[in-house]
Amino acid sequence: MKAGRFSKKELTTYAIVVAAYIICEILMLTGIMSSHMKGLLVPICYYAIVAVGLNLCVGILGELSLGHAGFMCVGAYSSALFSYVTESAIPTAPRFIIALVIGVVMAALAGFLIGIPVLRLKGDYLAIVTLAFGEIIKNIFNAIYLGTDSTGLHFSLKDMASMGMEPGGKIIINGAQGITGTPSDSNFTIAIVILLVSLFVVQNLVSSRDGRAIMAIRDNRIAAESNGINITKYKMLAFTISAAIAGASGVLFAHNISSLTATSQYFGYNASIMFLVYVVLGGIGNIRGSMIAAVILYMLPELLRGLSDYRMLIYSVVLIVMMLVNWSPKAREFREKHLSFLKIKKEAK
Amino acid sequence: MALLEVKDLNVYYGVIQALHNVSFQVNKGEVVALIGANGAGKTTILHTLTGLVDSESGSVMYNGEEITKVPGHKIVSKGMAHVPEGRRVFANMSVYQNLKLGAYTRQDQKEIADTLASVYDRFPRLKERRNQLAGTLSGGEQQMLAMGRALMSHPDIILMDEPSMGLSPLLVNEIFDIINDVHANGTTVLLVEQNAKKALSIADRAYVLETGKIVLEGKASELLDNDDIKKAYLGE
Amino acid sequence: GGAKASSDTFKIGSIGPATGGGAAYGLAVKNAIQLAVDEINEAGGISGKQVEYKFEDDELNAEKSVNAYNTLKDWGMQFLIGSVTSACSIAVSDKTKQDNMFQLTPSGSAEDCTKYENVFRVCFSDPNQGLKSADYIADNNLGTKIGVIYDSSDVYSSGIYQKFAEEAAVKGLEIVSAEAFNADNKTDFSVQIQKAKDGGADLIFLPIYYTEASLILQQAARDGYAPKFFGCDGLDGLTAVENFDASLAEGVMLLTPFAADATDDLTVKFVTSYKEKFGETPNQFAADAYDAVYAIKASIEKEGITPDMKVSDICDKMKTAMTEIEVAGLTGTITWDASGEPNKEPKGVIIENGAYKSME
Amino acid sequence: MSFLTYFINGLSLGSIYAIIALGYTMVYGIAKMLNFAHGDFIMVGCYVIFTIVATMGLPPVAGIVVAIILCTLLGVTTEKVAYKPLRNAGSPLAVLITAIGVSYLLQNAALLIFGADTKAFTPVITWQGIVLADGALKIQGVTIITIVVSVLILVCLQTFINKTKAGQAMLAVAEDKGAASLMGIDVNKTISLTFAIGSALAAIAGALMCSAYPSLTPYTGAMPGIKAFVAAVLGGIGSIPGAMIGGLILGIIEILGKTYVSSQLSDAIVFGILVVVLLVKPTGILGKNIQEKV
Amino acid sequence: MALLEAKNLSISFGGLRAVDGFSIEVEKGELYGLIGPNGAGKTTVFNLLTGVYQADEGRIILDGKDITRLDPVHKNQNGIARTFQNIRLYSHLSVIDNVKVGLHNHFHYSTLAGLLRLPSYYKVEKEIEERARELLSVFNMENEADVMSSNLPYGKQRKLEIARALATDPKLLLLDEPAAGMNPNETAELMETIQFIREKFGMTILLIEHDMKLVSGICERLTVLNFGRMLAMGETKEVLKNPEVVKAYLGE
Ligand SMILES: Nc1ncnc2c1ncn2[C@@H]1O[C@H](COP(=O)(O)OP(=O)(O)OP(=O)(O)O)[C@@H](O)[C@H]1O
Ligand SMILES: Nc1ncnc2c1ncn2[C@@H]1O[C@H](COP(=O)(O)OP(=O)(O)OP(=O)(O)O)[C@@H](O)[C@H]1O
Ligand SMILES: [Mg+2]
Ligand SMILES: [Mg+2]
Repeated sequence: MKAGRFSKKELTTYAIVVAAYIICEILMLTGIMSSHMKGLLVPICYYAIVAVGLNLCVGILGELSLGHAGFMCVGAYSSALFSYVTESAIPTAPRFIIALVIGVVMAALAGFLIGIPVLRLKGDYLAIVTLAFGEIIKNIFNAIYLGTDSTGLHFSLKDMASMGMEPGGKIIINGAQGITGTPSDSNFTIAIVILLVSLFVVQNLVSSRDGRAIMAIRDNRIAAESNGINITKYKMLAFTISAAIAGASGVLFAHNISSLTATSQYFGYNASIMFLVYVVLGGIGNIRGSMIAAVILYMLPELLRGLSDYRMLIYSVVLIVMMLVNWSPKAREFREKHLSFLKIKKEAK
Repeated sequence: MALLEVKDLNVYYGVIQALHNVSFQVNKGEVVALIGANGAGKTTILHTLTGLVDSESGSVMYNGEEITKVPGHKIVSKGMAHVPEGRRVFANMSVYQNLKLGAYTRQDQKEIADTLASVYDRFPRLKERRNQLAGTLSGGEQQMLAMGRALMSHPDIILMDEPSMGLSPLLVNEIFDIINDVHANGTTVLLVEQNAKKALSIADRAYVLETGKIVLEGKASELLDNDDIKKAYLGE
Repeated sequence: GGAKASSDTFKIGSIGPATGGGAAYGLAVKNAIQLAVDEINEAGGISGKQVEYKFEDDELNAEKSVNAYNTLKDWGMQFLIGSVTSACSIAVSDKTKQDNMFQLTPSGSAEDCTKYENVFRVCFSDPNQGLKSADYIADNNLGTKIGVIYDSSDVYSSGIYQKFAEEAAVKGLEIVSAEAFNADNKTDFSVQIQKAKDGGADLIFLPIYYTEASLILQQAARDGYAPKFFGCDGLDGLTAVENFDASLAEGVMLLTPFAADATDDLTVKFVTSYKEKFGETPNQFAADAYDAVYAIKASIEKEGITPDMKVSDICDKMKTAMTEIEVAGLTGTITWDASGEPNKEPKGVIIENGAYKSME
Repeated sequence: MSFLTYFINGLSLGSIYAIIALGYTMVYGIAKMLNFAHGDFIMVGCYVIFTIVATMGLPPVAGIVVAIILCTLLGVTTEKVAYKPLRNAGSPLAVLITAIGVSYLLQNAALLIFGADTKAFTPVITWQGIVLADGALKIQGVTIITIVVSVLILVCLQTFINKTKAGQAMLAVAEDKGAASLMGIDVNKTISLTFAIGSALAAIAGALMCSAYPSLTPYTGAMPGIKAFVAAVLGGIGSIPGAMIGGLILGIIEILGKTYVSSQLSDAIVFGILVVVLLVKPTGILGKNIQEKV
Repeated sequence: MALLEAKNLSISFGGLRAVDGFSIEVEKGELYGLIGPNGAGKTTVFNLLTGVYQADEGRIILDGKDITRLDPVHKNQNGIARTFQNIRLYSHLSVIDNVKVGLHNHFHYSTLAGLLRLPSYYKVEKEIEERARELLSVFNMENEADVMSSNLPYGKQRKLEIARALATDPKLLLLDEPAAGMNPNETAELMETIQFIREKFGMTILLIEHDMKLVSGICERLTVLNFGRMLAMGETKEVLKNPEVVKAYLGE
């Protein structure tokens, strides 16, 4: 495709990602990059991805979701299940691609099904119901027992004993212990590609006819109706795509660490709220911003490791200060008045 | 003596300067009109006076007292009431609650009750709808409520931002009668209006604002005859 | 890779939750290792070499645990004591396996924790505890109708419960109620208690940690329900909860390799200096971690490992050494088999007059 | 009979949610912000009481009074420093995120000060409660007192908001800060007052919560905070009686769900029912469905 | 046959009968005025016609088709567009994007084409852009195309709302107080624009307005509402002379 067919803003976003990728690869090749940093690359990508996806929901569609970790969970479990079961049967590359498709589709499906009831609600009522669904998803995955033996598949939502498996059967999902031993198929390159695709999808959506309709609904639902925009259809579209992207992030997640458990840290409302922090700090509706905020906020506690005991305390203070600096009207005014030269330089680049 | 004296007021929204060295005054007992096109800065002036917007520089003297940096809520208790643009009634509260809030700075229950009665007298529709949520009132009804609410504070000076907007011709006349009436009762009025003709016809003096600057001032009757004004603001 | 520049000190790293919901466990490990390392260094180090120690927080999060591991690797770690919790330990073991880094988890009890040959553990495995508990209850006729309250969101708790349920069936114990709670829902236990009561349970099995157990005891007492309570090593620490009404814990039995009130010299010395230094009573996490350090020390001495060796070489030597040593630690006299499992005897203790008493 | 027992257990849990939700709703309904740190204010209150009662050996009343004072100060200060600058930030989410920051801050500060170890709280309420039906049914003292206190707070708040000038000022500020200031209402003071009341209620809720569930860690407040949010929304945003009813219902559903369906899936059940309720009544149980005038 | 035919529309809010037995017939190409005191129910009539509220009773027929029960989306798709008394722009979208939203149902490409930027995306987007600029030029707003709509001065916001409504290519255009907040000059200019639209697009327009200069200047026929009921209807000149109308609405 011709470069001229993308707006400058879009191109800048892709360029930032690609540049970051190249720099990281060079640092890795030359051995400058520490193991610590290397280990952070994939997580950074999948949090950036989920932030981009959530921004579609919060910033573009204008609906506060506190349940996106649930979609990530669906993507993670469905793909991990597939990869785990087929590990020896299918070679890595096609296996991962199929797993990715499964994760994305399942998360999209979850988004679609949940969207139907959820999107009828407004504001905080909607937020709480997304939170509820997120918790339901997490809780259910936590209670799933799945195994195979010679008599076939066994399933229970209570405990292992009630599955009634023969001794020596293979347990696939073991309740709270989740899935252990998913192949570590994700790597930095794949993660970057998925990030780019997510950005591509969201940015293209935003500047398309559908994207305008979605933003119109966000800005003024009543006016959008009077303009003949099918509210439900576009809300569902945005919500489903947003969930699908969260699912993609979940796929990377599941294939990055081998033990997948549906604990609150990953898939509870805490995690959803953390994603929201990325989105808001990066600027609601600012796709590139949420990506960058995800990177910074994920790295921050890691970079603060040297402070040991005070690490999380400092982190919380920094978070508050960043919010104040980024969002308070006074600080904004100050920036506009006194630091405008910075902006001009940045744009010109 | 000038009840209100504004000197060299400069106001910014972010980097955009909305007011440039605006100076004017309102004497006790006067009706002063501020006219100007859309976006000229009329609302901004009123907002600065009652502290909804901060000024960058300049001074506002009220009753001989500097109020430039006084926070908004204290200005009201000094006797300045403001009927804001867009009415801004408390939508989820009843008409009655809205009116009671208008008297927030006053203590004497008896006096408040009297004022309430007189507001109901002036706007029988409000009395009829006193238990309706303000948000469901029609545009005109809301305008009456906003006006009544301002009167509840029993102000010395009342700032009105396009009080006739969206009102029926009958009500427009009524509103101007009320302004006259309020004025006759000793309240000073600073009036912002698109309906320049009506405004000038009841005002003593007027200022003309263009893109944040005062470009003309004078007796209202003279401005009514001014050809430029006629062409630009009276549609003649 | 992972082989950093050779050094003149032994570098021990540890990982566990120091913030967030699991902080109590992680910090106990962190402190106990510090104590052991300080002791060793004061006494002249291991084979004459000093020991350096660094702890990293993982927030009870497997992903952060891996990050913590990488940080320690950059620092030059040669021995890993961690991670403290099972899921984290499993995630990290994938990396230690790749790097062939010696890993000894003090308290990662899930079966999968030691699936690689470079990983050993100090604590009992969950199935082991579940099995031993059921056996102990049945063999000593402690109860016949059993109620279970477990944390279904916790790997440790559900792991023990699973095996316990299996073994109970074998031993003819009747489980009359098996009710779960989870990480987001662990203050109110009225239903779980009431169900056990309704089922006529004469013993409640608590394969959980002491924080929740203290609430369960308190709520059962309030309901006027007094079955026997039986738990595993997670219950250790119960009587040390600050301000806890110890009378509630009277008669609680637990199967634990460590008891802070034990009167042997080693325990007394450990508990006193731990309290002195950190102001708290150490729990079994601390004890496991302390033993882990001495296990490493013993192995180093056994195989003559030196700090200038490559990480991978150290690991290979450690793998053999671990199966050869015997450590007389806080949690008993321990030997290891090649699968990484410790051999030690759990003690059955009962809380009497606010102190542990061995049950025999 | 056993249903009754479970129901009463639900009521006990619900009463705790209710009392927390009352304080939560205060800030939520008036300052129009989700104070995600509210639960952590509760935690702070609990530690204060713990320190005073268990460590210093003073009577519980002293602990509660000091906790109320300190929580009030904390709430007002937090609002001034962390929330106020973002009041006009253009999105309510900005303050929400800062509140999350404050929540982390309080948790981690508590972790550093008090350590991670669980502390057993000394119940402030020692009354055992009443026994019915020859001992088959027992209602805990703390449950009865919590419900009584909740109702009392509910009545006081309702009266305060609807009958006093300061209360009406709060409502006005909730709707339109600019217009409120034009009425002569000191917006800053009103919001401070809202936070003061909300935080004082957090201290009271903390005392009762920890009496019912006497275990205290730096993370004690996190879950109740979220539950209070759920209760407040379930009851209808901004409705004070709604918050109370929402809390009670949430508790009852939780217990009955655990009892009759599955304790493994208790969250899924509670939240599932929440979803159903909100689908039937999209503005909560007592929420007003205010149609936007077009 | 009349383009719009409403028969006996009524709606109540609680105890208040806001519109009571409202009927109207608007011919194709007509410029029809709806006036009445504040709170008479004019805006509510618009809300009924556009489906924001569903009438308790009565029927709405547009171009021979019964559209009474349709929701706002489908009423629009059947040819009714409107502006709002309290301006409702897409405040975070640019001026031109506001108009493009109006064009939504008239220029299609699939979601996939949009996501993947297939050739049809570029082709149709170009057409949309052209058409939107054309519409803006009717209102002399080409130069503000990229301004954020909330930053427009009030008068232009009203114009933009009209442009956006026009973009949906309606048969019937409803304007709710288009001149509110404008000074006489701006009003005069607006009158010209409305006339122009009617001629250029052959539009049928029903408008609510309190500015009698505008009403008498451009409306051919009027209906007067009072307390939800019809007080008078007929030729503009006649109606404005009607003593009841003078008494209830105009004054003097
Ligand atoms: N909050 C704001 N942020 C940025 N710019 C603003 C803001 N409010 C007003 N402006 C700009 O300041 C200028 C003056 O606006 P103001 O509302 O005072 O005009 P006005 O004379 O009252 O106009 P109108 O007749 O439309 O009410 C306008 O250009 C307007 O766009
Ligand atoms: N959603 C609603 N709930 C309750 N009452 C309503 C609602 N919508 C309108 N009303 C009432 O119906 C009546 C008619 O309102 P409407 O807005 O149609 O008046 P209008 O003729 O447009 O007046 P104006 O010229 O002032 O805009 C008013 O008394 C108003 O209070
Ligand atoms: Mg104005
Ligand atoms: Mg109207």
